[in-house]
This record gives sequence, structure tokens and C-alpha cells, in this order.
Amino acid sequence: MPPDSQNPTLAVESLVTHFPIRNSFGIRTGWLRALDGVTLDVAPGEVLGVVGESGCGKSTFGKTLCGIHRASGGRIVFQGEDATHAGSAQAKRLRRKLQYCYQDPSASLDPNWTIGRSLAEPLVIHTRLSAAERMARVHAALEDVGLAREHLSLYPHEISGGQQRRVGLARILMLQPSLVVLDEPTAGLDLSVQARVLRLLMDLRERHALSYIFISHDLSVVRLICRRVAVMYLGRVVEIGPAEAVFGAPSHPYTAALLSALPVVGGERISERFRLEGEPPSPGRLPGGCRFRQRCPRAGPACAQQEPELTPGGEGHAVACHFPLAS
Amino acid sequence: MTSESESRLVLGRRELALGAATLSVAAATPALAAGTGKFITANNNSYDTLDPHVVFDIGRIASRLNLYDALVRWTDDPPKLNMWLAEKVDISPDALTYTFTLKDAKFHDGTPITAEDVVYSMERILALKKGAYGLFSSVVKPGTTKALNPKTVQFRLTSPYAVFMAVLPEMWVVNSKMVRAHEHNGDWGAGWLARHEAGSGSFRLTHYDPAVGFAADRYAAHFMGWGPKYLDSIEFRGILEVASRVLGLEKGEFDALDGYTPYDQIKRLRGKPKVKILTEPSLRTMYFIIHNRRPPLDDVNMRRALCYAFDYNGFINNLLDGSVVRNAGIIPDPMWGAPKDLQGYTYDLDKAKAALAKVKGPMRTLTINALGGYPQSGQAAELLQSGLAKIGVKATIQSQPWPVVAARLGDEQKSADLIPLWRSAYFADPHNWTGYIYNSKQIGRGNLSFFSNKRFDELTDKALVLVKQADRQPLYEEASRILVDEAAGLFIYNTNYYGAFNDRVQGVRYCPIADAQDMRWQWLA
Amino acid sequence: MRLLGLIARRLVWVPATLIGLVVLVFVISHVVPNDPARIIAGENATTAQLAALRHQYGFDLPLPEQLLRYIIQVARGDMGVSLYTQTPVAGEIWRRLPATMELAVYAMAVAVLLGVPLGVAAALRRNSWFDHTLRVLTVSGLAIAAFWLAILLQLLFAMWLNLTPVQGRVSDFGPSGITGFYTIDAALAGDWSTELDVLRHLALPVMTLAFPAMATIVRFTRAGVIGTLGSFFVDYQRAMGVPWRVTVWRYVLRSALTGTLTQIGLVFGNLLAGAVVVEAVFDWPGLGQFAVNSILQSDYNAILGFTIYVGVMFIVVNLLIDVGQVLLDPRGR
Amino acid sequence: MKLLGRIARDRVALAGLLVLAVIVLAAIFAPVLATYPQDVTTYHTAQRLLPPSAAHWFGTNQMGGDIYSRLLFGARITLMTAVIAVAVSVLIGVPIGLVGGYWPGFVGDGLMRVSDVFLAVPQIVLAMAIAATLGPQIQNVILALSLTYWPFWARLVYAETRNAKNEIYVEAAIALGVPPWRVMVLHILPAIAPSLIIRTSIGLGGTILTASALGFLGLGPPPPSPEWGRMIADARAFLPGAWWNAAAPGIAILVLVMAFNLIGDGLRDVLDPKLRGQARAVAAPAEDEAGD
Repeated sequence: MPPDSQNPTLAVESLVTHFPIRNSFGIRTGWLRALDGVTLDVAPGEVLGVVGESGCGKSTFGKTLCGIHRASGGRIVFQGEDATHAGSAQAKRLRRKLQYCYQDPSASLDPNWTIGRSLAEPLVIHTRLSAAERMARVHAALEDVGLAREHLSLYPHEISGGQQRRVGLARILMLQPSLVVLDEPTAGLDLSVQARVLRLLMDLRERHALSYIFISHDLSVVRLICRRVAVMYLGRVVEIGPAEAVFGAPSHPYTAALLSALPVVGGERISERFRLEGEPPSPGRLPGGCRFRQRCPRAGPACAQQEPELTPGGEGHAVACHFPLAS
Repeated sequence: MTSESESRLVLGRRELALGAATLSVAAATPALAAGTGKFITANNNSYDTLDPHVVFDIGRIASRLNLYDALVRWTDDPPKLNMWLAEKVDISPDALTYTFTLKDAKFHDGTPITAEDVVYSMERILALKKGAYGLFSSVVKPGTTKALNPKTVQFRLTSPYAVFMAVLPEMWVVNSKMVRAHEHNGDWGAGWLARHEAGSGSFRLTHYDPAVGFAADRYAAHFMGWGPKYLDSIEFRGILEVASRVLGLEKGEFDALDGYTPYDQIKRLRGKPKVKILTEPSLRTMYFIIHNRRPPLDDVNMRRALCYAFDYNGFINNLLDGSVVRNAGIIPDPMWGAPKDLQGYTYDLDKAKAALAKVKGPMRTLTINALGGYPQSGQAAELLQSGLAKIGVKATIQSQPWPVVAARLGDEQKSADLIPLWRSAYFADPHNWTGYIYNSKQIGRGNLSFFSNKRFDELTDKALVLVKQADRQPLYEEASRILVDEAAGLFIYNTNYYGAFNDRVQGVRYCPIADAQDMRWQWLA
Repeated sequence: MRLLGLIARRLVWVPATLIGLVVLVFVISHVVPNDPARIIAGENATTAQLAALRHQYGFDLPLPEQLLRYIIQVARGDMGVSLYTQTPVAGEIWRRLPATMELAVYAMAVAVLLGVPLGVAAALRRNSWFDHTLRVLTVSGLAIAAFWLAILLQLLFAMWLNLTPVQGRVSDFGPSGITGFYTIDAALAGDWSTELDVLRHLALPVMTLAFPAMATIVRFTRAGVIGTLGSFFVDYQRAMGVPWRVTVWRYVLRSALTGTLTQIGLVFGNLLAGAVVVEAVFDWPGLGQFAVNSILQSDYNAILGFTIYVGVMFIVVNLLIDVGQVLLDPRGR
Repeated sequence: MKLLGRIARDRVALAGLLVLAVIVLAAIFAPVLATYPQDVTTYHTAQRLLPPSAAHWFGTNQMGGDIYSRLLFGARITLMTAVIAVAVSVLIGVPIGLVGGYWPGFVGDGLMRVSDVFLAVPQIVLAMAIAATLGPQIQNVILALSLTYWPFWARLVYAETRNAKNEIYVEAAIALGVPPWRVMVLHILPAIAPSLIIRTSIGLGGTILTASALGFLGLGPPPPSPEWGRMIADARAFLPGAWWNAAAPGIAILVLVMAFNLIGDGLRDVLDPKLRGQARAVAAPAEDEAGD
């Protein structure tokens, strides 16, 4: 069991998000199981890293948490309240505290709106503040992310990529959330900008007592800032635990494979294109048993029989594998 | 009882016998006879059906006139009634029994025409209740027409009917054997006859396409024989646009146009090479139908106001360039029964206003239903609208094709207040313009004005049972005066016929009841 | 497989769309009820006759029931009879269909055969006087009222130049043949004087219809070619030393044509709409004239029948175009 | 105003704008500009079918009405018909398209099926049927055009809304808890506004063509209203003699529709966000459907 499970900010139980697959007649022929039974907790103030290949369900996970996608099953308990099937009033209240930060903030800003209007919008929706009060909050948030007020009257395409991220963060902060899902917050940025953004994130966490779910395929960044890491493969968490444990002594063959592709310092940077043996199967047509078995060097007959459950191995480290690697 | 004396009784003239004599175009010597090719007429109406018993108008008369025959036929101008399929007629002294003897004649398929065919045709008209039905329904009951023998047919009328002979040309004789063979669910062969022909007429159908028209070849064995020159084939095309018809004639695509060509075009065509214009006095009066029952038009003062608000001179002399003559009443002046001294209305806005002032009921916007495709009808409507505006009466114009207007005409609720149109000579008798269209018994049928006047009814009823023209004439003259005094309609003019032809066309015999579309007389030079 | 799926998915909706269309037109034509019994009976009918007719044709039933009866009747393939001519509507439409199709096919052919090369030429000589002239021409092509253009052409070619007939489809009654396309029937019969006559009759209406259609195609082709010329792919071809002419003809044109194809459905729709007025001007015995007459005369059955036919035609044409696009575009296959 | 300035830089569009301005002004001031303003309802039968002259610039018609004056008053009818019909169809079609595109499932499908029904036959046929049923009155013509034109807008907006809904910023707004109507009106509508404006201009031209075709077929406003299509139809009976009768209204339609199309072209170059920064010549092939 993970630490602080007594009083987590977020508790997710067997969360499932399926999308229908339709054939050319428009008739549903199956389900794309983008999220297939995810269970994990996030403690107050914690930074939980979620890693995995593209298409493993990381973003779906984040978006389902924030209500962008509808959960097909399982439970999301946020600050003690069930947020899974929240009715509109409850959902509205919860969304203030549970925010999603888009991978590409420039795309998440309406190109026809000024920065100022985009920033004030959450307050218009969720609060009854007067225009002046809203302005004050906008200014405060701007200051928090280190942007000048002149930016307020600009349009998104008129500012730089790094500034766009800051605007994105400022918008998140407007409603004073307690948990923020950061979806690839550093993707596509220069290393130097990356570092500044990361520093800002850490800063803000302290200042506003935030928890983060940090979604990234960039293991090195995750290792740098996350205390705990969940490894996802095809919609499931295959390994979760303290960052040192997961990265230092991976138990799941998949984690090991991921890490083996991690370049040594001074070598090649990890890119999205890193490869295991073969391609992952389509999430619409999963194999029976362990969903990693076709690519797994350690797969045995048992793996085809039964899907392994996430089994705690001590110190909050858990792994879903019939034949975990010895630590 | 001799046929001659009786027919004179009915028609009041010797015309019938004389007509038959002039028409004795005995089969000419074959050696001289020569076909002169194909003749194409561009008509303003489309031929959507060929069934001779469902339509009854001049616009589409060509198919009936040329593909079918009747016992008698109108020809020439002034119109003469001729024996046609009938050899002679015997009329009983009580004017109730008409006995016809048939000539030796054959249908296009070679079967002889018998009294049985005549009986079938009459019964068919009475059963289908369309076309000329209204002309016969009041006096001929189903089952009363008898074939005495193959050559003799007898009609028994329920009451004397002075115009019976005059309307008989619309009783087209169909080949009963052939039509019976195509009857379907008791439809009297209507489905089949709409697309096919079962007649004996001067021409036999070769092509028919409702979207285009029909074509027919000469029927050499026609019982009336043929003159020295004739057409080999005829074609009638329904072409709705005036401009297309006129341009086609100019270019020689057509040999003749219908009789409704606007005078502006006639004027223009006059100067053209290869075109000739035939002008004949006609029997077609133009007038506005007035809805006599719907307030405020039920008030005679209102109707008089209308009649004073129409610019007759502007219409006749300017818009129509004097091509027609003012006709104060509804009966065309050349016709007997039209009072020669009749004083009609003039364009006089003061009198119109004075009349209007006497109208008691509330005023409203009047509706004028013009006939689409007939520019004159629309122009008359606009002119009346303009005149009415000057005396403070509003009117709206709705322009619709004739079938739509016609479908509403007899309906007291739906019929428009005013409809500018023509009253053609369906038969050459004053009844055509008076009793048939204004007698209150005809309301919902011939009487589309919903006019009713006791004295008028008496006069026109009496005129129908009298036999002598001399006796009938004063009745019709008085009736005509009543219509004007009551402003039962807004009477405008009597038309001249202006036929536009290719200058090769010869032998045209114009008749107001058939325009110039009886093709057996014509040939191409 | 994808293709079959596409076709099947579209076909599933056809009956629903058609029923919707029938309901729509039925409602439209019955909002202000003209008395159809009166139309059938003619002006001399008596009240009793009218009542009998109403009963016979079911006009005395409540509207929804009339509608239901009509739909069932149509489902059995019976479009009813025209109120005016008392002849089956389906037969009338089939008789007229070839006239309109022949017109539309020739107009389309002219529009494509002239429009595509002109569009390519304009694109290759961008901003030349040729391009500018063409632009003016195409803009006016889309701005001119078809009926007015028809009258203009009639006066110019038929009257003043005396090159073509004024109206109609053929001088006579047309060749008899199975296709109903006079040009084909005459050719099959080897009747060349009729063939010529038919072509002369076709000239003006085809020109009238083809002009706006061509304008559309020129504009699309031009834009498509310019777009393709600006693509990396063309740069690559140039860099590889592929001759310019080959690039244009083999690659650019192909992609431009694919784009034009998507417009053909639109153009076809416009052609049918144009036919409604153009046929009225040229007295062309086709569906457009039929539609105008039926509508002007409130011939319900004829209007309904026409709408169903045109609806089916539209759906089929659009389907064919989608299929064509899938076949032409390798990505879609 | 910034927009006007940008259009004005395009010479062709500017020409269109100027022509439109002239026609609109002519329509507004028709009573002042007309040489015989009463000729719309009053006739001088003695002066019929006169060729163009100093007294009658464009000649007279078959009733003796001055064609130039009637043309000016006709511009009012034409402009009013087109503007109201397009406005109404936009007001019906855009919300339907927005709602359908926003909820593309059951709701959207249903709405689009309904619009499919309307689009399954040429607009003019349905418009004719409606106009014929309701009777030839100007308001019925407008109603007929609106009722048959909205599906086009619904389709257009539906497609654009579905695209816009895939935009991250729209998803972000939804995630933020922005209510649907606010997303549609404040985010999606501004995004699709440029293409709506372009289509409106071209649609006005197309509607004028359709309306005049209705008039030509006798389904337009009743006589004596100087509707251009009806003027041409009336003139036909006097061709080829009185050619000026048909020439003037025909040219008027051509010029006015052309103006709208040119403005539409210009707007496309200025507004289309997909084209911003690109060479003008690459102008996207926006469907030039004149009569859609």
C-alpha cells in the first residue's frame, strides 16, 4: 500500500475508460480499452509521475480524472468526495480543485481571445467575483508565473512557447486548485526553458500547496522531480512505487525495458521513438492473459492464462507480473 | 316532318342546309390531288390529354377537331353549322326528339361508324362528367340515347333546348369497340384514351408526347373526301412561351401559331418576310369575371365603380394598338342577340367615385386572378389595379396558370374576386355568352360569377325553349342589357382573330369556334 | 470492404431520407389545400361529383392517414396518377428523365472538358491577362441568372445568327430507341440528319447550363493546381530533376482532378436546379419543366413523384462521387 | 472597420463593395432618384415599349412604365428579399448546426438527417413548392427561401463545429467547466465566424439568383411589383422587339450578384484563418456555389 493512504487527496479505484470502436457501418464492434482498471492514490503535496510509451493511456488517465472523458467504471474519490459520476453542481465544484494542464498550452488557449480574457474566464465560470476582483486575481496569477501585465492584451500567437506555458499555468492557478494533472509539461521545449518551467512548477507547488500528477514519457525528467512513479502499459498500471525503487530496481520487465532504453548521461536523449521488441498490440485487440506477454522475454505459459494483478512488494512498491525481476 | 323544315325551326336560319351544300367537297379527282407535306403548329397550350371527352376549350381543340368527327361541325366565319357524320336530322315538333341518320364512314381502324358508337360516346360524356358534360347534362339523361338501327341514332331531351344542335359538335364520336376493349375498372377507357386515339377524323395519330405535342398523318379514306391539295401530315406542339413561338415562326420552324398571339408580336411579324397574318372578325369577348356574391361585390354600386375605373381606351387603343373593338356587353357585337345601341361603361373616375360612395358595406382589398402565360390578362389586371388605386380601392394580383385558376372558378369560397379572361365561342349562339354563364341555375358550373337575377333567369330560360331566332333575339338583347346595368361583369372588347402563318400556307378556313386549326382545308404552296 | 461499408452506411439512410422528403413535400403541398378533387373534376363539376371524387381518391381522409397511404403506395412502387392528365406519374417521369439527363450529362461534359484545362492553364499562368480574363468570366458565370442567359443565347444564336433552333429537343418527335438519349438513339439508328438536328437543339440549353458549372470547375481546378504546385512534393519532384511538364501532367493534374471530383456532386446539384428554369425557357420536355408545371398547377402527386425521383438521383450521384473519391485517393482506400 | 480597410486593399473586392454601395444607396433613395417614381403603380399606356431615350433612360415596358424607375424600386425588393431570407436562414441554421456539431451523437445525427431531407432536392424546387402553395407574395417568397436555405447553414456550421470541437482550447474550456452554450457562443462561433461571413456574402448573391428565378417563373411578388425576375418574364412576350425590357433587369441582377461574389472572394482572402499569411493566389477553393 502506498504511503499516506489514510488521507489521500485522490484515490482512484479500478478506473476504466473505454471508447467504442465502430465499423464502417457505424455499428459498435468492440471497445477500445484505453484505461483498463487503474488503481492508485495521490497524497497531499505529492508529485506522482506517470510514465509509459505513447498510447499507453497516460493522457486518458489524466483527462478521465478531470472529467474530460467519462469513466466507464471504477471510482475516483477526490478529497473524500466521489467524483466519478459527479452531478453537474458537484462536478463544477470539484473541477475548481482538480485541474488539467494541457500538453500544448498554446492550443488550449482560444486564438481569438486575449490572454487576459482567457485567464479571467475560469473566474467567470466558477466564481461570482466582480470584474475588478477578477482582474486582481489575474494579476496575482501573472506575477506567480512571472509574466508582465502587458501580456494580458496580447493574443496567444503573439507570445513565445515558454510564455504560453506560463499562461497555461496561470490559468490553472486562477481557481486555486489542490491537484493539477500536468500532461507532458516539458514536451517540445528547449532544455533551458524546460528547466525554468520545472523550477516554476516546483515553486508553485510549494507556494500553493499543490499536488501534481506528472504525466510524461521523459523518464529523466520524471526521475528528477517525482517522489513516486507509476508505469503504465496499455491502460494498466504495471508497476508503481517510490521513484528510487522503480528506477533503481525495476520489478516489471516492461519497466526494465523502458529503462534500458534510457541513454547514459551525455548520450542520446530519450525520444518518443524508443522501441521495445515489436510494436505494442492495439488496445482494441488485446491478447488474453498478460497484455505484455507477446513482447516479454520472460513470458511463460502462466502469462497467457491469467492477467497478473498489481501485487504490493513492500515499501509502497507494487508490480503486476507473474515473474517479477528479483530486486 | 322533314329534316329541312325542322332544322330551320331550330336554327332559325337556312344556314344548316346551306352549310351542308357548300361543304360538299366531293372526293376530288385523284389525279390532281397532291400532298403538300407536313404542317407544324405552335400552340400556346400543351396537349396533356388526347381524350376528346375530358377537355372542352378552344386552346386544345386541335386534337379533337383533327382526330375525331362529330355529327355536325362548325366552319367558317361567321360560323355555319354543317352536317358532318350525320346525313340529316329529324327534329320532332315538340323539339324533344332528334333523330340523326349517319353517313357511310369508317374509323381509322376500318370499322364502320354506327349509331352504337354515337350512343356510346354520349353515354361516355355523361359518365365522365368532364369537358362538354355541362352542355348536355341538363337535357340528356344517361340511357335515353337510342340506336334505332346501325345508321340511325335518336336523342330524347328532357326539355326543349334551343342550342342542342349548336353544342353537338362537341360530342365527338369515338370508336366504341376500341375504347371498350381498353376499359379498366369502369373508367370508360379514360386511362387509355388519354394517350391514344380512337377516332375517324381527317388525320390519324402517329406520335404523341404530352410534353411535346402530337403528330398525325392524313386519313385518306376520310368520309368527307379531300380537296385537290392537302397536307400529308400535321403536328401540333405545345409551346408555352410566346417569344419561342414567334421566333420559331419567323425562322420557319413552325407554319402557324395559335390565335392568341399578342398584338405587339403580330405587328412585328407583319413586316417579316415569309410570314403572313390573317385577320378575321372573331367571337371572343374579353371581360372580368366578377364574384357577384362576395361582399362588397354583391353591391351593384361597387361593381359599377369597378366598371368605371377601367381604362378601356388605354387598353384597347394603346396596349392593344386598336387591334380589338370595344364591346359594351358580353355578347360579341357581330352575334345576333347583342343590342346594337348598348351603352357600356367608360373610364370615368368621377362616376366611379360616386358609385363607390354609395357602397354600404366595409371595403377590403380585392383579389384579381390573372392568367399566367397570357400577357393581356395580366395587363388588364394591372390596369384595373391602377384605376382602382386612383379611387382608393386596393387590389392584389395573383397570376396563375389557367388550370389552377380554372380549378377554383366554380368554388364560391376560393374563386378570386376578379378574373380577366375571354369568353370564346364554344357554339355560335347567344346562350354561350348569356344563359350558360350568368343564369343562376348554372352557378357552380357555367356561371362562374355567382350572378343571379330573376328577370335574367326568366329571359334566358325562355330563350332556350323557343325555337325561332326572331323570338329569341329580343330576350337575349334584354338579358344583355341587364348584365350591363347590373355590372355583372366588366366587359371590355370583342377580339379580332390574328393568325400568324408561314406564307406558304394556303386554304385556311377560319372559324371562331375552331380558330384556324381544322387542318383538312389547308395546304402548303 | 471500406467501400462496401461506405455504400451500405449511406444506403441505410436512403429510405429514411426519402420518407422525410415525402413528409416534407406532402406537408408543404397540403398546408393551404387547393381542392384536388376540383382539379380532377374540372370547372363544371357538381358538389355531389366532388364529394364522390374526394371519397374515391381518399381526399376526405385525415391528412396523416392520406400521408400514410401515400407512403405505402410509393413503397409498392406506385406514384399515383397526375391530377391533371390522369396518367401515372411514374411513367411520365420516366418518359422525361432521359431528356433532363441528356442535358445534364452534356452540360457536365462540356463544363469538365473546358473547365479543367482552363483551370490548369490559369493556374500555370497565374496573374497573366489570361488568368484575369478567366476570373472575370468565371465570376460572371456564377452571377448570371440562368434564365436570362438562356434568353440572351436564344436571341443571339437562334435569332440573329440563325445557327440553332429556338426551342425543343428535336424538330420531329425524336428517334425511337431504348436509351431515350436522342444523341445515342439517333447514332445507333445511323440517322445522321436527326443526330445533327438533336445536337443543334442541345447546343443552347447545354451552353446555358454549362456556363456556371464550368465557372465552378475552373475555380476549383485553378485553386487545386496552385495548391499542389506550392506543395513540398512538387519541390521534391523538381529537385529530383523530373521534367516540369511531366510533373504537371502526371502529378499535379491528378491531384487537381481529385479535388474537382468532389465538386461534381455540387455541380450536378446546380445543374438540376438550373434545369428547372432552363427547361422552362427552352420548352425542353424534361423533368425540370415537369416540376415547374406540376408546381404551378398544384399537381400534388406529380410534385411528390418528382421530388422522390430527384431525391433518389441526388443520393445516388453523391454516393457515386464518394465511391469515386475513395477509389481515386489511395489514402482512403 | 479594420475589416473594411483590409477588404479595401483588394482592388476587386473594393470594386464589389463600391457597386454594392451604389445599388444599396439607389434602393434607399429610389423615390428621389427615380425619374418617374409613380410608374411602379401607375401607367401611361400611350407610352408603352419606347426604346431608351433621354426621357426614359432604359426605355419603357409593356404598360408604359419607366424601366429605370422600376429598376430602382425593384432593387429594394431584391435586396430586402435576399437580406431577410439569408438572415432568417442563418438564424435558423447556425444554432441547429452548432447544437448538432456540439452533441454529434443522437442529437446531431437527428438534426443533420432533417437537413439532409431538405438538401435532397434542389433548393429552387422546394422553394417553388412552398411559394406556390402559400401564394405569390413577397413574404411567402422570403419564407420559402429561408425555409429551404437554413439546411445549408446547418450543414456548414455542423461540420465546422465538429472540427472546432476537436480543438484543444475548446476541450480545455469544457474541462474548465464552461457551460455548453458559452462554449458554443464564445469559443466556437467566433472561430467559424470568418467562413460564415464569407458564405453570407456569396449566399446573398445566390439567394438573389434563386429569388429572381422564382419571380421569373411567376412565383415572386405579385404584379405590379417591379421584381427583376418578373420584369424579365414580362419582357419575354415582347422579345426580340423590345429588347431593353429584358436587358436592364438582367444586367442589374448580374451586377448585383457579381458584387456580392467579389466581396465574398475578397473576404475569403482577408478572413480565412487557414489562409492568413499565405499568398493570395492560393486562395482556398471555397465552394463557389452560386445557387446553394
